[in-house]
Amino acid sequence: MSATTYGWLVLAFPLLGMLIVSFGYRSLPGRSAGWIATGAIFLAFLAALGALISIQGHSPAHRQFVSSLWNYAVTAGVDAQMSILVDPLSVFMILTVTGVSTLIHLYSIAYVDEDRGFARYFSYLNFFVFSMLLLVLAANFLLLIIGWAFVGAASYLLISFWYRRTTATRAGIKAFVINVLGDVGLVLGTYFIFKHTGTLDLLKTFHRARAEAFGPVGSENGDLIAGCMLLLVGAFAKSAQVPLHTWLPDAMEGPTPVSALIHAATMVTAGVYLIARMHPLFELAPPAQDLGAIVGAATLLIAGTIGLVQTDVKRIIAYSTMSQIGYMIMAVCVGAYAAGLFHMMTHAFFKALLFMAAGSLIGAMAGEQSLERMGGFRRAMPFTYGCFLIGGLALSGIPPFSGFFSKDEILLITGEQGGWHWALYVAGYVGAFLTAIYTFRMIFRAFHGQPVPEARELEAGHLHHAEVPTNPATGEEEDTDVGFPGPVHAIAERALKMRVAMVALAVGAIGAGLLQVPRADYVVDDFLRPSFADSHLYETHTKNTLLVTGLILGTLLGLAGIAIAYRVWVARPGTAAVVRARARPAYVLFVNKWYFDELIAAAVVRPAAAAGRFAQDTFERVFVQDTLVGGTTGLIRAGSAAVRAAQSGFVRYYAGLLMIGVAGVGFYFLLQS
Amino acid sequence: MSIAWYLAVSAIVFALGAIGVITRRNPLVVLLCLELMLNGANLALIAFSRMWGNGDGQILALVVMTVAACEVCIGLGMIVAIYRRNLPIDVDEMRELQG
Amino acid sequence: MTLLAAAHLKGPHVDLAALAPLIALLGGAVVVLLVGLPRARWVRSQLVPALSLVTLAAALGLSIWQWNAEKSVIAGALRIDDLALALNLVLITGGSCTVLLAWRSLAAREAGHGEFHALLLTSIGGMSLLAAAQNTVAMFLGLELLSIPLYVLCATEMRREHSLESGLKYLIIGSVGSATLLYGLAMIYGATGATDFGAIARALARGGLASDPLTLTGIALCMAGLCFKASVAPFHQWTPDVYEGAPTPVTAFMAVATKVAALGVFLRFFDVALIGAKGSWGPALAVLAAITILVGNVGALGQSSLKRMLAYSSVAQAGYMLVGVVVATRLGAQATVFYLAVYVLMNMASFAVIVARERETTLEDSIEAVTGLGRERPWLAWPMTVSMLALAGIPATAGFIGKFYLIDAAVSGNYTWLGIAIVVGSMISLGYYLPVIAAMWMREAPAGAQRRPTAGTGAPVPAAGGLPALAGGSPELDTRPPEDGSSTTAAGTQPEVLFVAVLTGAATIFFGIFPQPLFNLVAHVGSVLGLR
Amino acid sequence: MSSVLFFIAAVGVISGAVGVVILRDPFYCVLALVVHLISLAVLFLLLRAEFVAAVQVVVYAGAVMVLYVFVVAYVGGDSEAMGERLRGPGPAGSGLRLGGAILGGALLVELLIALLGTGLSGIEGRGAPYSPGAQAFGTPAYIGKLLLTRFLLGFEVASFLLVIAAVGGVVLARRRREGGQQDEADVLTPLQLLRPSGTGTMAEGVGRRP
Amino acid sequence: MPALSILIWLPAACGVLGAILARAGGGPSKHDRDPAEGASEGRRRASVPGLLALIGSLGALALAVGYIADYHAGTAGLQHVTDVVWISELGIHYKLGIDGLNVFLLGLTTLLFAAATLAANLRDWERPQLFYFNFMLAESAVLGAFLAQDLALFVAFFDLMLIPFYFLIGVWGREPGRVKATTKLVIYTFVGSLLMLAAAIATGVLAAQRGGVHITFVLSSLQALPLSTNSQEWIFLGFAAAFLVKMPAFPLHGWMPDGYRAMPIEVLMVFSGVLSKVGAYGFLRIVLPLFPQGAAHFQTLMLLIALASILYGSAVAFTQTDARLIAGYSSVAQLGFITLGIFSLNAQGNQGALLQMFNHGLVIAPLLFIVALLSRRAGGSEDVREMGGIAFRAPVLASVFLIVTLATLAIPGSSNFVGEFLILLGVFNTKLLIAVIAFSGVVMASVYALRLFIRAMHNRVGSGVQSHEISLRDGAILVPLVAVIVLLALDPQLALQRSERSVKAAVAPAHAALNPAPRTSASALP
Repeated sequence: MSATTYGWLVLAFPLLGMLIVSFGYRSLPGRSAGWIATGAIFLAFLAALGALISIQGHSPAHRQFVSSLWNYAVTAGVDAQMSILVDPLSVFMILTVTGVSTLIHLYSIAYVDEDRGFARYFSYLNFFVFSMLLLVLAANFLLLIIGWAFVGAASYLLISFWYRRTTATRAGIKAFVINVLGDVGLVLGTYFIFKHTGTLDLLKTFHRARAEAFGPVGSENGDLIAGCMLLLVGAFAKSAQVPLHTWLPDAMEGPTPVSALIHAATMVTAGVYLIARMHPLFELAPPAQDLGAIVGAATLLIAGTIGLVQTDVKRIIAYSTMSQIGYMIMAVCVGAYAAGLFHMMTHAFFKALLFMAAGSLIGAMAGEQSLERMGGFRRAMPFTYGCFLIGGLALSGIPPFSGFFSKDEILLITGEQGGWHWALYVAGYVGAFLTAIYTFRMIFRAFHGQPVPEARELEAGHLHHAEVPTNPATGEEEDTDVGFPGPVHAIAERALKMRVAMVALAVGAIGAGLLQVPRADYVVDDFLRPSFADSHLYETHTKNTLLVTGLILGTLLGLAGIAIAYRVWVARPGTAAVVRARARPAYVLFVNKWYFDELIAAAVVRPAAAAGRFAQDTFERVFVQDTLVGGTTGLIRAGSAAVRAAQSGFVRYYAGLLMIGVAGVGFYFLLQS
Repeated sequence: MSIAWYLAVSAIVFALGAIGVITRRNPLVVLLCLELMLNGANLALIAFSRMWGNGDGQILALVVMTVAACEVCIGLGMIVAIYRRNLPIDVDEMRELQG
Repeated sequence: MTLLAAAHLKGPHVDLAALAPLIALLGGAVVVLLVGLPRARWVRSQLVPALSLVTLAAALGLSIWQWNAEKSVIAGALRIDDLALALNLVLITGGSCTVLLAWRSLAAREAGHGEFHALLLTSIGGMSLLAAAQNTVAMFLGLELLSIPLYVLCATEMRREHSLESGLKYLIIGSVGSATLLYGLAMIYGATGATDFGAIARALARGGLASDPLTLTGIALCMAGLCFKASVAPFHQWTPDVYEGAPTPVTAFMAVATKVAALGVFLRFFDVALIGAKGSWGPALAVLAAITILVGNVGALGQSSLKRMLAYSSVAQAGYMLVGVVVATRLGAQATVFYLAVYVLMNMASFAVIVARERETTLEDSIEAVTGLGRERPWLAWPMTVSMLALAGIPATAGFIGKFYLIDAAVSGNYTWLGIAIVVGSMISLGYYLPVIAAMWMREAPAGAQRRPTAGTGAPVPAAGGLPALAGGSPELDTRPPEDGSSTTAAGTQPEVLFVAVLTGAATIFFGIFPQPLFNLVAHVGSVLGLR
Repeated sequence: MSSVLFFIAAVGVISGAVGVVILRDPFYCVLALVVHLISLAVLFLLLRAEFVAAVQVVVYAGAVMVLYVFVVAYVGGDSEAMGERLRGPGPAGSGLRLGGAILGGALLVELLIALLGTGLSGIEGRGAPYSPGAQAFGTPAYIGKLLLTRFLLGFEVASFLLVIAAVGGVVLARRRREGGQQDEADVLTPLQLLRPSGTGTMAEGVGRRP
Repeated sequence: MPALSILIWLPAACGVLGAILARAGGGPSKHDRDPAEGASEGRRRASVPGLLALIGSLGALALAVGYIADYHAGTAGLQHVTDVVWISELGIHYKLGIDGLNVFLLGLTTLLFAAATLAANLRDWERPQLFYFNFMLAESAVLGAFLAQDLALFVAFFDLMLIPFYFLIGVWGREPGRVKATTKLVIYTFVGSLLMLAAAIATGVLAAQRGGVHITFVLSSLQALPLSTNSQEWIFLGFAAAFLVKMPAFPLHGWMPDGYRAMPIEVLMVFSGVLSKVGAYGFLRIVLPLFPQGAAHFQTLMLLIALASILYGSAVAFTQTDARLIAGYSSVAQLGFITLGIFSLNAQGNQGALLQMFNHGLVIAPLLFIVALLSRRAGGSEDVREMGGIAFRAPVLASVFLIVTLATLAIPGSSNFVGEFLILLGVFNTKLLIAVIAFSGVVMASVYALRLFIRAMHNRVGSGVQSHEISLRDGAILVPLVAVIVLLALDPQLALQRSERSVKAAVAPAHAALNPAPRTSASALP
């Protein structure tokens, strides 16, 4: 079979799975829905492998395949077809996505086992993966946008999966709207580009871009820059870069596997993919690239600082995601495409792992997510602890874990750019340092120290249950007829499915780094090269000194971070309070997440709402009704009253008026003569 | 005397009739005033007919007289009817119909 | 009079064929009058109306027989052409409907059936005379011949002082109008020395006479007088009062027939005799038309009496039709006559319903009388609905085509702003037509108390039988005995009214969808006037 | 000589008219009108309209005025009541009277402008040349010929108009028995129609049974 | 295919037949005075006219589908033309024809009417024969308006359309204030369409005078007799007034809130789904081809009005709490988009506008029907504050509603998105700034649409809410509509390729008038 056939299959399986599950939600026996969904994704994974093999069969120069099923919207100069593009980049993406997703599905079967929305959950999940794959495989802007928006919609559905939680629905609509904002950016950017290229097809666009549709290389075309920046807006919204990141932490309202899915493999990485995919355009618009790089760097710092002070486990991981994505964005914006994507892959592994472990932990806490109430689970949940530890080390970039190689390669290439990119370089290492601290703060607080009652209970072999299930975010009572957090919570120690998934990921988290060991092998580089053949920034390794220093520096920073965390939260528990008291303003700023939510609310949400209320309560009544409608009718009524008044009923008045009329007409005629 | 004089008189009579119609409240008198207006017109007709030396005007004048007689007949009939119904004989009292 | 005409053979040649319709009408009037004398009840109340219908039928037949005639009769006093004949047809239609509506009416019995119908026929005769008049004498006479019977007819329902009041008002104001017109005619005669329209036109064409103050003032006075007859604002004020006060069948007749006659003479006098001075009277008349449209429509808003509402609406309609006169083109004349024909149908439908309700309820012509009609009497409600929609100019009714034609005429006559005025008028008019429909279909009928008790059978009840029936009625009852000894409520027992309503309603729809017959009717109207 | 006559007559005409407008008692109004009519007839004569003048005197000052007098006598009972209602501020108020006067004035001015301001030369002249004779302008023969030739229609219709007016008068002024069912009760004989117009209806009008 | 007249008059015929049969079958007789009695009588006989109406509407639907299938996309010209002289004196022809502009709107009209008739059949109506007569008459009038190829005929149908709705709202509308609402609605819309009447006649007359031919109103002939620029301009305003009021566009939507509140849901479905489109269609069919200069001259004004409608409609929609009015104001915004597309005066914008007309009708009708279902579950209230948590136990309803919601907010992947994409692309190519601002409407749409969905289906269960699955009957109405939505989402090309040529032909003159030198960028007409 040809590569594109595999591509279509990759799309078909999740879609099929979704349809089967959602239409058969009544008839499907037991938990088969979950298995069907998982199977669908697994098949997609196999198909992806097939695609990989088949494209590897071709010479590097010819590894881009486009296949179109039918004309989607071909009219008046627009040429949008139902077509997919299979090339190393997309294959790389679909492999990661399907692979990780399969494991997450597997995990979920156990995790949401008790949930009444079981079938619904899996149909959403499949739809989510389908959308992501569509996004990745799309061969033209329109389809890309469609996948893009579907991902947003799916994330909305999953985030507000427990739709009786107002917090969940609010988080969902927030995610959706911000994503729509991103869509708008994407569409507008498309317009700017389409205006010059006159085509929506990606490859044609790139080709025409090279053929100087935007003027000669180096002449920075305003429309192109505007377009690329708008594309960036889209990327930021999806990838939770400042200032469009506020939806991501709230997205933790969803079930934990969903967080894993959103953060690890899909959704948030879309932005990275977009920029990598559009690199021919971005390389013609350096200002856009720089903007992206700076925002990425800023994000990774800001997220890191916020992560330091959060107490909600999932939120901490969420912010770590933000900062990691920051690295990736920075990478693809400085031309470290392979490195960025490589980091995306490794990150997928360890981040998924972390979330799964966190899910298990939360399960043990009966839905409680606050670090404040955790502690001492080390003995109670050895497996979870192990996974958490692996994920943490990978995240903190400790060799030989995967995170170490990918992150350092990014920073290395950034550094090689020289010039002001040094700032990014430094920021990257600062971020790495912060990452290490907050990651291990989390680990130490959750697993070390005095065991909390739940931990003891678990050690005693009994899983804790809250007598009244409550919404961890607000503390308001749950109506459990919507299910989870249902009567029984799943923890890795008790569910084989979960353990399998986590082990698989752990392996990835540990070993994935070996794909790309400096000086040793460049698997990812070589694999992706065909997609970036036209790039003039693609990896070139020269400055070995920088390489070496980078490796050492990275390791040291990571270890230092861990050490500090250990000192503060294990060795001398009191220190945290002292530090907090010292750096009060900074602390307040971080705890309030740099006031981004408040800022957006004040700048956008409230004004809009106020305008709406004014329009409805005041304007509608005063202008539309009273003035336009009432005014005219009032005028006519007045006339009517006048006419009736003249109709006094006195004959003599009538005669008089008659005479006035006669006189008037006569006068007019006399004037005529 | 030149025709103009006659015409002036006719105009005066016509105007007087009009004034009467507007100011008088007794329908009988109003009818008389209508007669005045018609007569004014008649005088004008006769005068013009003299001026042009053709009889059309006089014929029209005769017709007008007939018409006047008819109107009087009807008008008086109504006044009698009103009187029979013991309604006030005053045009200002007749304003049931208005608005 | 036919005998007389025959006696003076050395007089002018009298083309009896051409005069036939007129003779039929006036002769019929005399016959009806005489037949009405005997005391036998059936003769009075059945034979007389029947005879008048026969007369009208005869006149109709003769008019159709004369169709396409181009004759100038009795030394050019009259001109029998398609305009005259077309108007005849319209008039006779209106007349026949009136006869049917008046069949059992109180008015007819108060006046005595013979007299009533004689007056009616004479009035119609006067109108057709007016429509054919070719010199000022005939014109003035026609005007009076139509007015004087109407003065009487208005007052015939004497038990209601409203009737008398309206009669007297009409008489006084009407006579003022006639006098004004007469003085105007006198002046024009003075200026041109002629009474024949043709001669006047020729005189005006000669030299600067068209701008002579004498001529112009004459025209002004004539305009005022005719505007009065057509109830054009500001000479319209008698209309609402008189219409409301007069017996409803008479109102119906006045509403439609006088308009026909007045606009007919407008066409003849202004578009033929005074065409030379068009430059000076055109704009004035246009302004009057606009004012009329506005005043009529605005005045009709929120009237509780249907007759009064229709009176105002008829004022507005007069304004519309005047547009056709103003432009003084062939198209304009045709549009006016077309609209006249339509107008007769539309109004008759609603008046028929009003008559029916007046007899069934004690609510007289107030809008409550038709409230809830849709459920209670679909066969009355539909014609009313149709006529309201048609008057408002809704498509699929003849009213729409009529307005369309008028606006077309206005625009092509370079009076686009008048076309706009028509449109604006129609907008306002919805404000009083729709409520009537709403009352009929969307509101529940008022408590059945005021409904007249049914005498059940259509059999004649003894003389005094009417009175007990009124016990416990509303105040008006003391002055309003039942329409007839045998007056009953069910429409089944006043079939003629129902017939008129349904027929005219149906015709309104029919001509709205297949207007060709009416277009054929008016096809030559413009050309016979010699307009372009 | 003719001008003297003219002035006398004109004064009569106008004063008569004024009398009609301002006199309180309808009876005097009628008399004033008679004066007006007769002097008007004189003017007609001066304008060589003998026949019209004659008709004016006979029909108008005769029959019609008699009719008026009858009615005034019949309804006269109300006249003084009417008078005081006039004296009291009527519903219309006296403002209307003033306004009416002004209006009439305006109308008069307009008419005069029109009549005298015309460019027609004839206005200033004494009229068309006139030669006395049997068939001369304005003589009965002259009028008669016109009536039976050019204006035959007018003649006929006018006659019919009189008839119908008579009928109308009858309809309006006929006495009715209360209670509505007068059809059978009241007798209408052919006589009432054969009677010359005017008088018959009058007899009815005052409610005498023939 | 049979003549178009059959398509037009079939529904009306069925309506009349139903009325007659019901009457013959002893419907409310002349003599019964008791409303209750009449009502009960109506209830017993509700089936006869109802079923006939259903047959009629389904027949029309079948015909329309046939025409769509039979349509040759290759030509811009009219197909299945019927041309009979109606009034020779006025040069009015009874000319009907199908082309790319109206072929899919026919489908929409018949589909929605069929659905609405089905919905109506599920209820008991007082005086059913009258109801269905009016309803079917309305369908005929609307179809006539869409098919008319003669200006006067179009105007006639355009005005006629309102009368049935006057009755439908006034007689069967919801208290309070049905009569007031219907009167307001009819008068308001008539003000517009009467201005259009004058403008139309002026068009015919002036064109004939300029061309020195006998007056005609046939569109094709009028197109051959262009008017002078300044007469085009004032005539344009006349038409614009009519169409904008009908849509409705801000600030001429004064009739909308009351009207929407008063209408029975079945009526509202077709009113908001179809009638608003007639206005937009009028622009495409008449204004752009006949008054290109006028359109070009007022382009900016119209674009601004459209923009105002978008922003205003969206803003009010997301503070509204009455579910109906949310739908109402959202359609103000949607129609704003359509207007925007039309007055981009280029092929892309107009293609999008046309597609969007179809989409909006397709989406708003089920949305309104769902609102009715919701209110049935929320104890009769249509206030979103009293709803909530309905999704539970009603997954099918929830998912259908979800699909409709997503389509309403034009999520990419829905054909609504393709419409908006093309519209905004068109505007982008003429007036960049306006396009950019218009995008805020897209964002707001997502807010109010989701808000409606969440407030109704999610969150805590509202007091007095009984959540239960939709019945099979309701499903039978919703599912076909949703199916069509999905079908178009998968293949919008279905509509686009049929309309493309006609749209280009319609826009060409205006586009030429706008920029005399044809541009060669993607925005210009190929």
